[in-house]
This record gives sequence, C-alpha cells and structure tokens, in this order.
Amino acid sequence: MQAKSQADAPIAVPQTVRVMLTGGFSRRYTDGVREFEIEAKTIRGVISAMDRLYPGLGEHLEEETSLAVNGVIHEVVYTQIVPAGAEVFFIPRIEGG
Amino acid sequence: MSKHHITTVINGDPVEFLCLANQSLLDVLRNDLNMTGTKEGCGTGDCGSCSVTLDGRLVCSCLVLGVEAQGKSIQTIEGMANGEQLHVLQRKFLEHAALQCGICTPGFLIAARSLLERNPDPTEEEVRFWLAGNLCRCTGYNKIIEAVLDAARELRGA
Amino acid sequence: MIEMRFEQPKTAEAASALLAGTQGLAKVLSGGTDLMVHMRNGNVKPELVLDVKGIAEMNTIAVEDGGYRFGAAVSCMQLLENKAFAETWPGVIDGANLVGSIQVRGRATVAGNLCNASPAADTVPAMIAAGAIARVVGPKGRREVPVEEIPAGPGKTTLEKGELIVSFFLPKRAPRSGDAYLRFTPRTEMDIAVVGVGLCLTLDANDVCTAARVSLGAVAERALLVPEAAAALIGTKVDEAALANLAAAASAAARPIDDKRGTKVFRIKLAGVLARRAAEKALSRAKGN
Amino acid sequence: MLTNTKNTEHVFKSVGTSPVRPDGVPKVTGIAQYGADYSLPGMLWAKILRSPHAHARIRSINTAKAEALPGVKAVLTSADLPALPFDYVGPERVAVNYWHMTRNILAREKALYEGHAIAAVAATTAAIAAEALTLIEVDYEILPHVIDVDEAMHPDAPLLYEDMITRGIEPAPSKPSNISKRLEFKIGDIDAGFASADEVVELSFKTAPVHQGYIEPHSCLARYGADGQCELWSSSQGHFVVRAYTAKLLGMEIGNLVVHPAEIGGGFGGKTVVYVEPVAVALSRKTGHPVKIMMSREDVFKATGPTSGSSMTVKVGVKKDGTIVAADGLFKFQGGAFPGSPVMNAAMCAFAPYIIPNVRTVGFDVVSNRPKSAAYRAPGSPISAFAVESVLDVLAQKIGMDPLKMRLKNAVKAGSPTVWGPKHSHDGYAETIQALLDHPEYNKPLGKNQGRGVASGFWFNGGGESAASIHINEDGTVVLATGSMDVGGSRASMALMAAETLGVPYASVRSTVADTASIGYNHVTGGSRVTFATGLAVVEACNNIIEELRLRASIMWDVDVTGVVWEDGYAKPADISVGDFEPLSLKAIAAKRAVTGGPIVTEAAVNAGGQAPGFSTQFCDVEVDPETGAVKILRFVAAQDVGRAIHPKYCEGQIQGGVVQGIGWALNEEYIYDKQGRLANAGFLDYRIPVASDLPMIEAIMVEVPNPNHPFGVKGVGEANIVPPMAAVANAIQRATGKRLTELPMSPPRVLAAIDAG
Repeated sequence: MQAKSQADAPIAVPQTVRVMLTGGFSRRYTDGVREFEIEAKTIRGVISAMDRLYPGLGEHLEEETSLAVNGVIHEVVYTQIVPAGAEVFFIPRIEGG
Repeated sequence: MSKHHITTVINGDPVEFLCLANQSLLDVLRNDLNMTGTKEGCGTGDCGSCSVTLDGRLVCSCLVLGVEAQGKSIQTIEGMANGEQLHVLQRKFLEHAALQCGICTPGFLIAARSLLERNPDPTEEEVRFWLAGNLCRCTGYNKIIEAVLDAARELRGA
Repeated sequence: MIEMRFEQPKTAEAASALLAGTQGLAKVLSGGTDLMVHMRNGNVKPELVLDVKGIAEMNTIAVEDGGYRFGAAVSCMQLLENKAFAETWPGVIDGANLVGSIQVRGRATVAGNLCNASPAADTVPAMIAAGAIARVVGPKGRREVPVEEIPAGPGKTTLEKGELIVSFFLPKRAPRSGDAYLRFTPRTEMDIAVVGVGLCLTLDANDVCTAARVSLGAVAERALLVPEAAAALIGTKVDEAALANLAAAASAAARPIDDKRGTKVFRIKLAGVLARRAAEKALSRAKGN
Repeated sequence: MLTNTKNTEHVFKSVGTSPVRPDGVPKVTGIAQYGADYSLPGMLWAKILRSPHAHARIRSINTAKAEALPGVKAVLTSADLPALPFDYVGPERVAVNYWHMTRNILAREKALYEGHAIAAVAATTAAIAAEALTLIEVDYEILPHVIDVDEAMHPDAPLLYEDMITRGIEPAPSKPSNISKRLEFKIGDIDAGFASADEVVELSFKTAPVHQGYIEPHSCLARYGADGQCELWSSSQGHFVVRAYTAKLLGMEIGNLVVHPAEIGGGFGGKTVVYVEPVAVALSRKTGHPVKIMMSREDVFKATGPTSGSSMTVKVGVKKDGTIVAADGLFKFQGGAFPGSPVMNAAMCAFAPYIIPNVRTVGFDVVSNRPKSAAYRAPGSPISAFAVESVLDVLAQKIGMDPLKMRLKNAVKAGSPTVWGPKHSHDGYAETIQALLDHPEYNKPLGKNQGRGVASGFWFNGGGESAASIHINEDGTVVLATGSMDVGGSRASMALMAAETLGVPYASVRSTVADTASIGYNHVTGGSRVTFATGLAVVEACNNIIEELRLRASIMWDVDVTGVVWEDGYAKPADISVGDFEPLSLKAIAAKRAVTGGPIVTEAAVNAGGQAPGFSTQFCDVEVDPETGAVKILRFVAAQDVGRAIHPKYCEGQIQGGVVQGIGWALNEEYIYDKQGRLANAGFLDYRIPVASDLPMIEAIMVEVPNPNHPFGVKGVGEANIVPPMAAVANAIQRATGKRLTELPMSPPRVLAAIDAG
C-alpha cells in the first residue's frame, strides 16, 4: 500500500530495525559494511540514522535507491512505517520499459 | 513552383486540391486536406498504416502520387462510419480489444474491409495473409484476426 | 530545387517521345511502388515522371495467338484476378502473388518489377521460365526482347534512352506443361527473396520431360536463365536422380554475395533446395492440368 | 483464458470486465490525434541533418547556404543549446548524464554513430527544410569505429571518449576504455556451489540489438511564445518526463513548459526519452513560429533506442534431482554511443526466478558506435533470460528431467533469496509453471522436425509517483484524470477501478489523460507501473471523493457525517437512528453541490510502493525446415501472473503482444551494419518484425495471484511476457533439430548452418 495512507498509523515505542545495503552501495558509501542495526520507526528515521553514521549517505539513498521492507519493494518515502525488527534493504532503483 | 489542380472524390464527396507533382497522396491527405486519420508509419509501403482504397483497390497512399488521384474515388478511415453508425469492423475492433495504441488501426480497418468485400467468408489463414502488409507491434495480431473473423460472421448474418 | 514534371501520355509512342526528349532523368510510373520509395529516399530525383496507366495497350490482358499478352501497367492484382490467365500460368502468378503486400500488389506491375532491376524481383524468374517476351517501344520503333535480356545488373536495364516496355507476351502453353515459382524469405510475406526459382517444364505422354526452363533470382547481379539446370530435367521423368542433378546444377550456377538478406553459403544451398521443390510443384501441375 | 489459482472470491461489478475503452471510437474513426496529427497556423516544418559516418570528429559546421535558402527560418546546431555539466544523476540503473543527453540531441565534438543528429532546419515547408539540409556543410574527420560489444571492450578498440575510466572497478583503471561501468551481485560461495553440483553447463551467447518497433515515428509540435511560455504536443510515454528533460536541456523553467499528451502510437520503453522535442522547442524559440518535427522511419531506426545487443556467458550447476546449486553469469551489454545499457537489470533478473544459494552476476556497460540504447519492455531481463533459460534446458536434458518440473522444483516464492539482497515477497511463479503442466497440449507428442521448448521470465514491475483527480459533474457523472500516458487502454482500467470504488457504472466515468498543467506529476508509463501505481492514486482519489460525498449528504440531511455511509454508489444513513432518508445518488448530491459548498473535486497523489513482480512461463512448439533453416511457430502458450486482471482483454493483449515481440527478437530482428558502420536495414522491409501470416494464435493464460498491496490485487502485466520467448524458441529448435543456437536472431542462415554443421 502507498506510504501516504499509513502516515497516520500509531507510532510505537523505540524499536530496532536491520538495515542492509547491496554490495555496490556498501563498497561506494560504507567501506564495505552491509548490515546495520539502527533505531527507527519510519523511513525518515532510517535515512536520518544512516546519514548520522555516514554523513551524506542519506542523500544518496534517497536519490539512488528503492527499498524493500521485509521484501516488499517501496520507493523511498519518509512516512513509510517500518515494523519492529523489520529488515530494510536498499536496492538500486528499477525502471522499466 | 506550379501545382497541379486535382479534382477527385474522397469518401463520396467531391474534393479539389492543389499539389506538387512529387507529393504523395498520403502527404496531400494529411497535410493539405487535414485528414490525419490515415497514418504514416514508414513512408515506404512496408507497414500499411496509410492504407486507403483508390477506385476500390487497396493501396498504400504513401506509394501513390497526389496527382494520380485525378478523377479517382478514394476511401479513407474518415469515411468508414456512417455518422454515428460504426462499420461492423470498427465495432468488432472495439469489442475484441483489437487495438492497443491504435496507430495501425485505421490501416487495418481499411484493409480488412477490402478483404471482406472480396471474400465474405475468409479462413483465419486468408485473413492473416491479406493483412500481412499491415504491421501491428502491440497486439500480436490475435485480437485483430478475431475481430475480422467475427465481423465477417456478422456481415454474413451467420 | 528541380521541379518534377508529371505527364500522362495517351500512347506508348508519345510516352517514348517524352522520355527521349527529356534532358535529365525521366521515369516511367506504373505502380510506383519502387519509384516512390527511391524518390522519398532521395536516390532518384526525376525531372519527368510519366504515368502510363492511361495507355490502353499497356493496361489490358488479352489472348493473342493462343497465348497471353498483358500490358506493362497491369498490376499484379489484375493478373491474379484474371482467372483464365492465372490457371494458364500459375508459376507467373506464384511470383506476382509474392510481390510486397496486397496493398503493393494493387499497384505494382511485372514491368516495374523487371525494370527496377533488383536481382531479387519475384516476378522475373517466373517470367523468364515461362519464356515471356517483352515488347519494347522506343525512338527507333518497337522491338521484341526476351525478358531475361532486360535486366543488366542491380538497378540497370538494357533499355536505351527513350525506350519503355509496352507489354509482355507469353506464348501458347504446350499441353502437359507446368510452371512454378518459389522463393525463400525469413518472413512469410512482406519480404525480399533471399533466393527465388522460376521453373517451367513440359512432359510427353510417357511423363518424360521434353522441355524445361529454369531461372534463378537473387543469386547473381540479375535473374539468371540456367540451361544446365534445365538440362538436368530434359529427357528424364523428373525422378529423384534428375531432381538431385537439378539441385546441383542450380547451386552451381548461383554466384551470390553475402548481404543483409542472406549469406553466400546459404543462398547457394537454397538455390538447389528451391529448384528441386519448384520442379516438384511444376511437375504436379503438369500432370494435374 | 483465466486461471484462478489463488483468487479469493471477490465479487466485482466493474473490475474484471472488458468494456470498450473511452478513446476507442476516436481511434477506429481516425479522429484520435497522435504526435504528428497536430498543426498550428504559421507552423514550420523541421528536418534534422544526420551523420553519414559511424564515428567522426566534427571540425566545423557551415550553415550559411542553408540559412540563405528562401523559406528557411532557422538552422539549429549544438551551439544553440546550453552546455551542461558532466554528472551522473539519479538512480544508478537509469543514471542520467545531461552532458551525454545534450550530445545525443545534437552532436558536439563528434558524431558517434551513423544517424547522429548534427543540425536542424526549420522552414516553411518540409521540402524546403529537406533541401536546406543538403546545403549544410559539415567538415568531418572520419575516425575508426567499433560496433560489436566484444570488439569495443578490446584494449586496442577505437575509443568513443578519450577520457572514459570504467566505473565500479577498484582501484580505478589507469587507462580509458569503452567500458563505462562494471557491476556485480553475489550471494553465497559459487566455487563451493559448483563443486557440489552433479552437472555443470557453461555456454556463451550473443544477442543482436533489437528495436522497439513502434509503428508511430517520434513526432512533436512546439509553440514558443514571446512571453517565454511554451506548449509542446508530443507523443511519449510520459509527458512529465518530456517536460523535465526538455526544460533541462534548454535551460528553461519547468513552469514555462506545458506538455500536452498526444495519443501515442506505441512505445515499449522507447518513448521514455526525448529526441526531437528539445529541437522543436529550440527552433520555435529561435523563429517565433510553431515548429513540427516528424521523424522518418529511417531516422527512427538509426537514431532512436534499440535495446542493447550483448555477449554473455552463463554457467549453472545442478544436482541429479534437479536442484540448482550454483550459477554464474557474465553480461556484456552495448549501451550504444553513450553509457546506459540495462545491464544492471539483466544482472538482477537473470536468476531471479530460482532459489539458488550461490550466485554471482557480473555486468559491463559498454559504449560503441551505435545509437544510444533505450528501454525496451522489461529492459535487460529478456537478454539475460535467453542465456539462463537456454542453459537450464541443457541441464534438464542432461539429468533427464522435464524442463517445467525442473523449474518448478527451484521456483522462488515469498521468502526465497535474491541475488540483489532482500527476499522475494510474493508468490506467483510456481503457479505459472503449474498452469502449463496442466495444459492439455503440453504433453502431446509432436511430429518430425518439430520441437517443444519452455522458458520462464521475471520482471520487477514498478511503483512510483502518480496523481489522479476526480470531479463530480453537475449531473452526477464523473470525470477522472490522471497524468499517465495511455499506451494500451489504461484510461479504461482507471475508469474500471474508479467505477468499482465509487459503486457507479463504468459508463458514468469519463477517464482522461491531463496535460502537465492540469494534474500533478506522473512518472512515465513504463515498468508495468500504471495500473498498479496510478491505479492506487485513482482509488485514493475515489476514497477522498467518497468522504466528500458523505459530507455533502450529511449537510443535506443535516446530520453528523458519521451517520452517513457510502454503499453501491449511494449515500445512505448508517442506521435507522440517523433518520429515515432515501439514499442519495451522485446525481442527487451533485444537484445540491452549490448549496453544500460548491464543486465536488479532489486530487490524490502517491509515491506507490508495494508492487509485486511479474512471472511468466511459456511453451512453444516449432517446426524447423531442415533444408532451409526456416522456423515455423506452430503453437505458443504463455502463462503470466497478473495479480488481478482489471480489464482481462487488455491483459491478454499485453501477453500476446509481448510474446510476438519476443518471437521477432528470437527469429529475425537485428541491426545489420556494413563495414563502414552504417545500418544496412533501417526500414520495416529488412528489419523484419513479425507479420500476421508468420504467427499462430498466441494463447494467453492469466494466472491471478493477487498482490495484497493493491486494493484490487494488481501486479502489472506489460513486461514479464517478453522475457521467456527467445529461450523458449531456442529450446524448441534444439529439441526439433538437436542443435543449440546461442546467437540471436536464430535466422534461417544460422539455423541451417547449425544443422549442416552435422
């Protein structure tokens, strides 16, 4: 479902999510580190946390990626809710014909 | 440059126009007479999008000179429906979803009508070969063939 | 920019005079299916275009001396729709029925196909095999020319300045004759022959082949008449051995090039395969007539 | 034919029916206006001069004689366009570099392929413009050229860019090359994986570039006013993207450019970029006249995107029981004259249908002297699938297993790993295989020289930005607008979803495509995203308008809005306590719009996520003429998971159309170059797309495994269908002849040569 309609969903207590990068992104931006544990409830929170770890990374993630939340592919939308314990995987954005 | 004064009949109506000797009938129809229902896909007779009939004969209007229209009778897609009454083929193309982008559709309709006028009960193979000069890149031809066969059935009253 | 002139002469002689009297390039328009493409691409910039469809003798199909004469402006569709002609010369019809699409056949002519002088022209091998004679009109009058002598090479004919083809004559068919034209193309329609074979043969009462003509298209600079291939059939019952010899002779006669439509190796092999298949088709027609 | 595998028993009134499209009658009567069908008073015609050389330095361009020709109003060269910085922007897969893009619109230092635009002329007639082109003097220094991808990668190859250092290699190479980029995906341990395999097969493949082959050449009409306001009528897959690119390339503000969506005569990915639009706008700006450009078919072939040709090596290892244990793929793709092939997609999609613990895919994006590649239907995926699905067929035969059953054994489902990282989140693949296993024809024996081939394919499908607006008219009819170009019936599917959501008849919804000034941003119609993403915007707009309608009803009844429910197209009292009111129709509410607050209007926008991928599995039967190499398609059956078919006939049409494009790719379509690097077959006569008489009926099986992230279960249907056909045909030819064809197209000379090789 589109992120927007979920913006009003109740936000729970602090929670940990697992962030994953592809090999390509990790080589380019995170010295090869591919997995992160961060605290976030929304994609805004994920991007902010990643940007704190690697200043400037947030912009790259917004511009260059789509993401999979527990496997379901989404565009980068700040308001997207991330469930507790979720895996957020940043992947190259795909466009078709 | 001096132009030729051509008197012809298009879709049953008398039409006069001026054209250069080297202008194609397609160019005249589209750019001088503003009848843009006839489409240009290639300009070399290879795609059939510009199909019209010339004295009842199915032709590519890109391969006919405008000056050759003198004294002839031309049928284009604009003359296929009778007011609000669609031709059976037009209706069947819509019902069968026989068009996606629709750019080839006028040419297919003109070609298909020409077939059914000559052969009211064509086989699938006959339809496929008659329409081989009309390219469609969207549909894989399936629904076009089905629409033509269905139109033939209805026209025969079968 | 040179302005193009357009004329519609009423007689062949008038057409010839216009062609002869033009300084620059003058082109005959019958179907226009090649001429219009060349004009669009800028390959041909004629000063004069002559529409010859209004010349009566160029637009008729008639029986003559037991054979057929048809005008140079007769379209392929007109030929296809003439039932008597189509039954007499099914091989010529095979060729006429493969030119372009229905739309193209509605305009294209055998004469245009011949004078465009593409080695791959579909009607030419069948006409050569049929022994067709072209009637040519020019400044020096009229002459009769076997069809195989018209093309000179890609885009070139042996016609002189001021000359044009008026009509073709197909002689009276011998009894128990059959002709066929087969071509190979990657697509089933809307394609140019990679190889084409026109073949005509005549049988005696004992099914022995007494006469044959074999013509190959798209394997040389022009359509070829191949007597060696015909010789492989004459005097035989067109049996397996004869067909094998025919195929070998056809392949041997092919001298194609590699181009966008096929390779040399492919064309040489196909010349033999198609010659054999055309012979089988012509044989069946000769027997079944 | 619809196979309901996992369909829950929803009862829909509109969704799932196949009504006539809103734009249908205009399209069958010749009224519909495509890009070339617009004209304006005072309009000029523009023509583009193109390079006759595959690779040449442009020493000078002299336009004086052309400008002096009576009737010529302006000549345009790259000097008229702003310089743009060298920078890759946007997502890696589709990174845009405007330094490149402006050079593709009009060449600067070099002509990089035959057909490369050099200059443009606007004149009072098309004939004068054409004449003027012959008067432009270009001084070329002809350079050595390179066409083939393997040759372009050779260290001694002529370089298109003297300073191009391959990206994605560390440390960066010291020498420039034609290799723009290297990329790699990897999971597991492939050496250990192959070591554990019982059978390993490795084959190399080549594929020819093929063109999208839309029947409508690129065309547009531009009008640039003295006030700086510009209007553009353009046939494209996304008028918002046309606006963005054109504005960027010309240094305009986006707000000064309004793009009107002309009807589009086919795109298939090829109309997601611009070629003629910036030229027309610049010429209109220069002349003060409206300017129209229509490409010729030759221009389309020579200068617009085919998809990449490729050179690939694929290795797969399996256990005797058919379990795939390791896979390795090397994919070298031609980007054309500028970087940007879809090789990343190819590397991601290649093994995507299979559960494989150990996988590596490596891709190279390579430039050569060809037109810049453009997206083509599931860009990249069909190319790598040809290689992978061919190798799987060899393996299936080696272990003596039915090729469908082998695929079923390894089929991904929700939770299966991917080479790019996250797990698959949707089922649907196995269901397509099962649909073919259950097909009555699949096990029927074939005759002499006949063979049956199977193959599968994967495509991501897209989401992204879309907007939709709804107006309730004074009589209660509905106007629906989106900003998504309709390439194949989306106006109908949008109207169906709106009708379903609102509870009104399809016929009362007028569905349109709005221009860039009349609706919010919509991304291109591509990636099979519109029915999903724009559909979500439509449903959201409908939900918004239902809220508004409830409010209006509550005002009319003078009750609290919570007392009003929306049911089957009517506002009704929630229960008896609200009051005894007759249900209010749209018509009744619309009649009172003025006194309840004015026009009833809403717009909704989404950046849609939650899209689900498409899987397709297909089998085909062929007959091969052993003496000519001709391949006849006898039967073709294509199953695809569509999620849910909103308009089943258009879904079928997508499948049939994609399959036939694939058949053309398999058998005959290719770019043929001569020794000078010039395209030898730039027309529909010798670029052989399939004609009606080449084909049997294509049987489309729609498998419906609904996408839970869409209110109607939509997944997207446009692309997955073109992924399997090339391998399906190759596998069928192999089974008919015993010969494995590894190069596309499998044209008769190639097939015959393979047969005759003994």
